[in-house]
Amino acid sequence: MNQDLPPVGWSRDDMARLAAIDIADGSYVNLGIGIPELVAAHVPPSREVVFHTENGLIGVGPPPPAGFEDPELINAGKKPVTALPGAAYFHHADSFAMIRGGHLDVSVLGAMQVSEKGDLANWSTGEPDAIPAVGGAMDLVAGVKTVVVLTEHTTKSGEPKLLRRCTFPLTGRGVVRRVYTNLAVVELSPDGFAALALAPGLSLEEVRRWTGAPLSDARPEHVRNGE
Amino acid sequence: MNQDLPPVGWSRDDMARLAAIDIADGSYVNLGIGIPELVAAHVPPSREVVFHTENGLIGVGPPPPAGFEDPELINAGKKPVTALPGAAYFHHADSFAMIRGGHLDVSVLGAMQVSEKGDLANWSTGEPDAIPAVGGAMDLVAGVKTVVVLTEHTTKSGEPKLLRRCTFPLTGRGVVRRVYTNLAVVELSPDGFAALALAPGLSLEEVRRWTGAPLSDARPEHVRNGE
Amino acid sequence: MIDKRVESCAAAVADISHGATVMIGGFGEAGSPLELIHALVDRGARDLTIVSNNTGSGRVGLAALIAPGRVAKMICSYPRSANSTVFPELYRSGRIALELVPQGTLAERIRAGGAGIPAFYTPSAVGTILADGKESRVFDGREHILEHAIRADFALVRADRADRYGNLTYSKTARNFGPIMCTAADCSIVQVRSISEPGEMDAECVITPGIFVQRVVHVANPQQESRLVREGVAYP
Amino acid sequence: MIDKRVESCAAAVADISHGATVMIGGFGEAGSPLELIHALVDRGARDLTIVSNNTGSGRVGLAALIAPGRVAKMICSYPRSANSTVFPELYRSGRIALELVPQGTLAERIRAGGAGIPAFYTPSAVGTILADGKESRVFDGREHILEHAIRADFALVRADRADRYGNLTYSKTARNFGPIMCTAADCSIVQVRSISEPGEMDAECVITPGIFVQRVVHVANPQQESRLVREGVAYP
Repeated sequence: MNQDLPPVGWSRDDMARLAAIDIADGSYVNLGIGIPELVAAHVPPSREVVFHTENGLIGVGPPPPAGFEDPELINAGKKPVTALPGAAYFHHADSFAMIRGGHLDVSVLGAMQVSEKGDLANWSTGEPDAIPAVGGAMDLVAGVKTVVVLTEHTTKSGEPKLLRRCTFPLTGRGVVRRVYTNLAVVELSPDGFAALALAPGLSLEEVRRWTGAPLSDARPEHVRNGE
Repeated sequence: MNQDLPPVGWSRDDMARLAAIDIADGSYVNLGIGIPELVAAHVPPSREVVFHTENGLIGVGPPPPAGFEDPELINAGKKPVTALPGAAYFHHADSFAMIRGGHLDVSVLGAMQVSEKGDLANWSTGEPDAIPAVGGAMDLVAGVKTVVVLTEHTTKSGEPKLLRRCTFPLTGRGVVRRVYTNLAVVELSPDGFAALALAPGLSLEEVRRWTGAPLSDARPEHVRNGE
Repeated sequence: MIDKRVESCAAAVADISHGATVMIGGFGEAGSPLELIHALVDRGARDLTIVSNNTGSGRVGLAALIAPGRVAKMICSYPRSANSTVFPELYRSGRIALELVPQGTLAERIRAGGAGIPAFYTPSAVGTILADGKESRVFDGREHILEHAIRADFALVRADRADRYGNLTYSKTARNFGPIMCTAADCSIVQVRSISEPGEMDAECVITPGIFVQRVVHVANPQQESRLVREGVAYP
Repeated sequence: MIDKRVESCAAAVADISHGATVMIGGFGEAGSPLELIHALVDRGARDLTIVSNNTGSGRVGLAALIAPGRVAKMICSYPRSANSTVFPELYRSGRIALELVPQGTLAERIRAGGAGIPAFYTPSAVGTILADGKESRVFDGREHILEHAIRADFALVRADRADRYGNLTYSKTARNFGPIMCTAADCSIVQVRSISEPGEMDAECVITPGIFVQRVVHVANPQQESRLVREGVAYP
């Protein structure tokens, strides 16, 4: 086992579950492409959360059973979905009126980098031969009331994604409220990153080792003491 | 008979018929409140013209028979109308996107005054105790491809409505293309008002007498000679 | 479970307070939420700013709200219409302020308010007194003026059907300002003729998705404003 | 009689010439007017500016238009997607220009183009490199950037049903950019699966009123882009 790689920590489903638990009953939520898509499956059954996809549907349901895919019923990741009772279709200008106009409660996005000021970089490495592709991310971070990030704590090679400053081109400045990683749940406080919870078996020191900026301790007292 | 009042000339239906004849087959047309509403009934049967009302309907049909009025199916003048096969309803922002975006071919409006530069005044006398009410007129003149006016040539007391300069507050500057009055059909040429046709029995001199600006003669040669 | 239904018009408007900005749907009587407006009259809130295309007629609906001096300011395009006497009286005696806005600019400002667009340029009203004092700018050789978004604390709207999510359909030209006003208010309150089960409304035909609606009130048999005016009814 | 039906895709695109700006609907394959795009490939017009959310996939549809170098410039939000290799190749070798626009700004710029709004302010992209060189202005304490309308000579759109007036309905999320693109082009060309008689479409549920549409082509059995890509088909 490679000593220079970060611990495994939570699974992607664990991360999605933690994010889902923080979404209030009755919320309108947009899920980004990738790990964020897992959140829908983890909403507690006692709550009703309505999912929006920017390509023109609110009331997104689970994926259809195999063989029942409709190429004209897809989500922003271009994967087949279903529409729940109470759903509505609309065109792109109306869809982004919802987003930009502040009507959505939560946007769950993936990230390449997050800075301690809440800056988000999730669309381009800025490398000269990269094909830049932004999609709706800049609109989501500019318009949705609460923006949270669901991402591995580091890159595959162990580079931290939580940094003092993003080195990749930004998606938005000071927009991220909370980050759910495989190692920790991290809040963006006025003083920077603050750990709200750690994956089982991990110490704050261990998580700090894989974090590219100071990480304060915002865990409840009893959890801290029990460490 | 009062010598100081202008001749009667064309009837309102005559005026509406003249305006209707100039509307090309397949046009999309908005009719203002008042005399312009008469135009719909005079479209030649060989042509199909689609009428728009800014309160959210395209494909406006004739008034319903008595007893079949629907208070939720009205035109901009708040009179009951019908919807023809092929009609569509939409909200106010979409309706004015049609208007402002240049999608309508013809706007037929009433007027208080028209200047020889094509300025239109049709919403306020500017008197201190007048209740100003503008409606959609300023949007129509700013957005519709061709704006024509249907109005009596003078006020009831004989004051000319076609003037060198409007004295009432403007609806728009340089917007009117053609004016259909009870005395004449008048085009707005680069040199000002030009008569295209006169009501039966009237001479150009007579019409000029009731016009508050120079009126040139743009009638076809054979009509002029036959005068 | 999401359920935006509220048991009465009174309950729906119970937190509209003095000084609130309230959008009220309707073009004339078509789409005017008469029962919600009357509940607001009963509620007694003062110093209101009302955004609505007209100013009501007779002594019911919006006119009944204006009559007792509850409205400090009207933002509208057409405050003068048949049987409209309440607003003109107050306006002439200086007891109500008026911001007159061309109808298309009014609609676009409301739409902008709901869409997170703080300001936009429009050719409407250029060269008129309604452009006086406004910033102007030439695009593509043509003058335009800068107009700002309008938002409100509340919107009172009448639609035709709703479900518990607040999805709405409208009836014919009663749609008018309803859909855009629902998007531009912090709290949009809608009265509807009938309530559907979720899924009964065709998702392709929903005009206002429920995300834009906060409260729904079932008013099965709304009164017809023109009839009340004809009968000389005054509210309350 | 108004009848906007045209007998074939080829006839519908016959006047799209070199240098034209063309909007192409669709979000991925959903709503992409494959048959119209292929007719445009056949037509041979060069130096096109294409406005479309994506850049196509495989060697069919939009990718088949880009591959032979017909497109001088793409205005889009997401030129990189699964099976998208044609655009990246040309872009890396400097043979195609790219104007990258956030998706919501792209939609709003198109909507503005259709609505006669030359420019508007938006908070999207503030503080990012996509705001570089753009005018900015503070409204209500928050920075916004000025964005300009986009218009096109032609729009190619896929809808579900049409009547001879050009009234349209769409299918599910294939609606996406179609309705706004129809409003923003001088000539909007729409392929549909079926044609209705006037009045068969519910006037309450028409999504694009015919006034925004100039030509309608009946393509009863459109090909499915993802299937062609899977099968390795290259057009022509």
